[in-house]
Amino acid sequence: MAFNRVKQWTTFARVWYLFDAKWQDPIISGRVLSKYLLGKNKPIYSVGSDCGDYVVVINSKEIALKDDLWRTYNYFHHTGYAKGATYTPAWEYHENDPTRIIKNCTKNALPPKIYRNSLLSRLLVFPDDKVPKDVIKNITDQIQPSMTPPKRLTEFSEDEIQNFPRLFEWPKEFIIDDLKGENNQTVKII
Amino acid sequence: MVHLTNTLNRFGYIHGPHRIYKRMQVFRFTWHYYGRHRRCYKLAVQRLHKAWLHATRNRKMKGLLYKEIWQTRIDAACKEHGIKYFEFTESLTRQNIHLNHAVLNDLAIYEPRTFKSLCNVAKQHIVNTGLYNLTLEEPEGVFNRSMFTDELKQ
Amino acid sequence: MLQQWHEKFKIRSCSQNVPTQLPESLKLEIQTIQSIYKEKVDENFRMGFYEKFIKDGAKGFSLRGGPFAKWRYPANKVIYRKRLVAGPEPERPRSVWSNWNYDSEIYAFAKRLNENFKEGLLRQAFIDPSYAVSEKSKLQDIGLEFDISQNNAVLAKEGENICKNYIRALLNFWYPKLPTQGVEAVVEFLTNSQSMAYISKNIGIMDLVKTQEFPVQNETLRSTLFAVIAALSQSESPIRAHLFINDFVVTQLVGKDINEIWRIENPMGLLCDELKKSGNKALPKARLIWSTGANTPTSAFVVGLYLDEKFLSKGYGETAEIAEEMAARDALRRLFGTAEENAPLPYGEKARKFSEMINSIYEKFKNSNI
Amino acid sequence: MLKIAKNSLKLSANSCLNPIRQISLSSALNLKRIEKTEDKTTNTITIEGKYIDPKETFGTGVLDLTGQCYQDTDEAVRPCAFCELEKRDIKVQYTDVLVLRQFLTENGQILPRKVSGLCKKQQKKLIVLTKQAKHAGLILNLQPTLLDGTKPSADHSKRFKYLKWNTYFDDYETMKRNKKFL
Repeated sequence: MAFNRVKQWTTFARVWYLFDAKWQDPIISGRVLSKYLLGKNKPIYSVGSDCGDYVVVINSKEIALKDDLWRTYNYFHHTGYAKGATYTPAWEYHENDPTRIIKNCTKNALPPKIYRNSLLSRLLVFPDDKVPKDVIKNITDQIQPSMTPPKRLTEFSEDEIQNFPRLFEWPKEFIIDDLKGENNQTVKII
Repeated sequence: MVHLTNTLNRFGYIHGPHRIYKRMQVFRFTWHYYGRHRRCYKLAVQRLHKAWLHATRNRKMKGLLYKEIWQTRIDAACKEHGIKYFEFTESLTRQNIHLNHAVLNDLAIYEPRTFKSLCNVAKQHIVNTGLYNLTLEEPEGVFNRSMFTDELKQ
Repeated sequence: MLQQWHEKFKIRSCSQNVPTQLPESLKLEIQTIQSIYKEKVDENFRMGFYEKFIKDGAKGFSLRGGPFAKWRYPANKVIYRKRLVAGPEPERPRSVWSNWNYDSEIYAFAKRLNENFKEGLLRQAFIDPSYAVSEKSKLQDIGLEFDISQNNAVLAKEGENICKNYIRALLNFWYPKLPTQGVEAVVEFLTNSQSMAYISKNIGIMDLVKTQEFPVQNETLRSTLFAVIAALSQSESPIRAHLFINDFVVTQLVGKDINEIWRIENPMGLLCDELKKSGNKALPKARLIWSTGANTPTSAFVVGLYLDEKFLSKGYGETAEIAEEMAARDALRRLFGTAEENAPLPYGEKARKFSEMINSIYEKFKNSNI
Repeated sequence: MLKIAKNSLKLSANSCLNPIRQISLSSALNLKRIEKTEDKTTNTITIEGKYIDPKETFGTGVLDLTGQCYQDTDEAVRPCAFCELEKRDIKVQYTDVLVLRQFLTENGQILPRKVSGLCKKQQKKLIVLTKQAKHAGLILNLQPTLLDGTKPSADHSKRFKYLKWNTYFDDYETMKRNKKFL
């Protein structure tokens, strides 16, 4: 039945997803990506059938960690020999290889089963936008980012800043220089 | 050493069916076990009873396992239409649409359009009654397959 | 020693397609082995329990005891080994058994099908031309006469006509847009020897038909079924024959897809002709709707066909070409009304309602063909 | 990003019906700066306080957030900007950089309450928000000049080890509920 053969082929085809990890928390996005790798985003999901998808993560250099985790969160590794324990803080871990944090988070989110490594092989992570051409050709869909990236003050244009309404009125007859700090600098408000 | 069994046995010979038939009843169930558990009666019968033990327990668990699989599938299907599993089932039950998970699961797989209309029904109900605050519209900057495919409208 | 013999028969003993007539060489071989088999036992060769059992027979064991008696288990093992050695039963015609009465079987055949045939016509339908010839030569030796014309050749031809025309009418009614090429494909599929033989075997024609050769070939089964249909339409009324065809022959379409039966070679070409025929000038344009994993071996493409910016059909496939071809087939499917969403053919009670209309169309086909 | 301009300011619950002016039109020339000008010919240095037009330094007119209740009291009690916003359920977060900027000096120092007119509770919130914004690297151009007079670069990738990478925080209310502060 050519129609059924082809229809079945497409339903079970592996879909390639793109995920922009800019300003996304790796832990939360790890849980989301693991769903796609397992194939839990498809109504035809079943545990045995390997109906997972491919996920291509870009901008993994610009992931965002909560509060002060870059400094406080440590990645533990032990060589097995005496004094082999090492604690690398998250920022150093990220500096060594920007793709490892998000890979580690998806690994933790996946069930600790034998097929986990084969699933992880379907996760391609790139530190920035530069993705090889043949990978781009495969991508067909996008995973919705959960966090909207904030804008820095430097990224705002001049007139945007000017047009923004002011929230308070200066006190009457106030001399701006009274704001001088103790060490007598002149305080300029831009 | 004196072999007494033959002498004693002459009078007390037990007539009855061959011992093999009782054992074949067991081997019927253990033909696919591993190694001697498949052939030797003493081991086979132990493994068989343990298997039956598991069977009775799993008979109850089977319902739960199916419910779990159905939940993930319905959740996946709902997410494609922008609604979560919990909101979907909650609003269906409140609208007195008593479709159980088995039926919803089949609809999700084999009748995608029916399931889509069911999702719309649920969404409309949620919006009307203000059950949950649904983020219905697509976030900007995300385009997906449904934006391209032109379904045949007939 | 025994292992070696068992090896020799392993292929034969458990393979399905056992040759019904044992070839001469093999038959000879079995006799020799059975004879050796016996000698071994006479030499009082310590062969294991069942050899001793054959030599002594059931002596020493009381034959009492029900199905599970102690002696029965080894006995069963012995019988099993003998069956292995002897091989399966050869195939024989049903009429060889003693409880076979041809007249009652003919009567039962009619009653089974819940039809009332004319006796003579039905008997004639079951006589194959090859049988008539051989019967004539046999009876001539004894001096009796046997007229050749008593065979079902004429009936078979007429039955074939009725059957084919009725199916054409049926398809014309249910799938008006299906072109004649498609109708012919389906008719050929329904009335080819393979499916007709399947039907006649299951109605019991294979045992009733009088032919010279055994086992009965599909061709003869097909012609006898046509003959039976013709006999039915002559003895009762053509409408009964139509209902018979509808219930037995056309039901082979259940679960089958007409687009699969009618294999179109060049779907895009056919599609363009159909569109040109139906009047619009524009040619369908193929557009890639979406594709995933284009560079990977498990790639999937979805191509849509658009007729001046209006969606026509959608096709899937591993490569863009396959997807485009499937899209063309899908478009054809939708044009001819045999698409997925169309209801299948009704049978049984539902089909009865439409039988008059179909019969009227049948008249048209009957006149045109003869 | 806070969308004040977009969502319409609803009438606060307790106010009666007369309309409130959204934006004050006339700019009150009430801010002064000390100007020192030397005049070589007459060999005199004049020091005088000159009015600054707030518009060219601080942007468009001030949002009139005064609720109705303030109108009747005679002495002008300045409204607390953040409290008024919360009444219109607009909760300021650390990512609302254009709002925070108004309460900071060019060196990134927080304006005192007598200037910004915030109440004590909101001022504390403002302190926390500015810390978060600075830590997240959203307001890098508001940094004090170094001793050698140069301004630290506003580029986040040149920052110190762990500050280089992006960080984010929960919104202020959940952090307060969870008793987590920077």
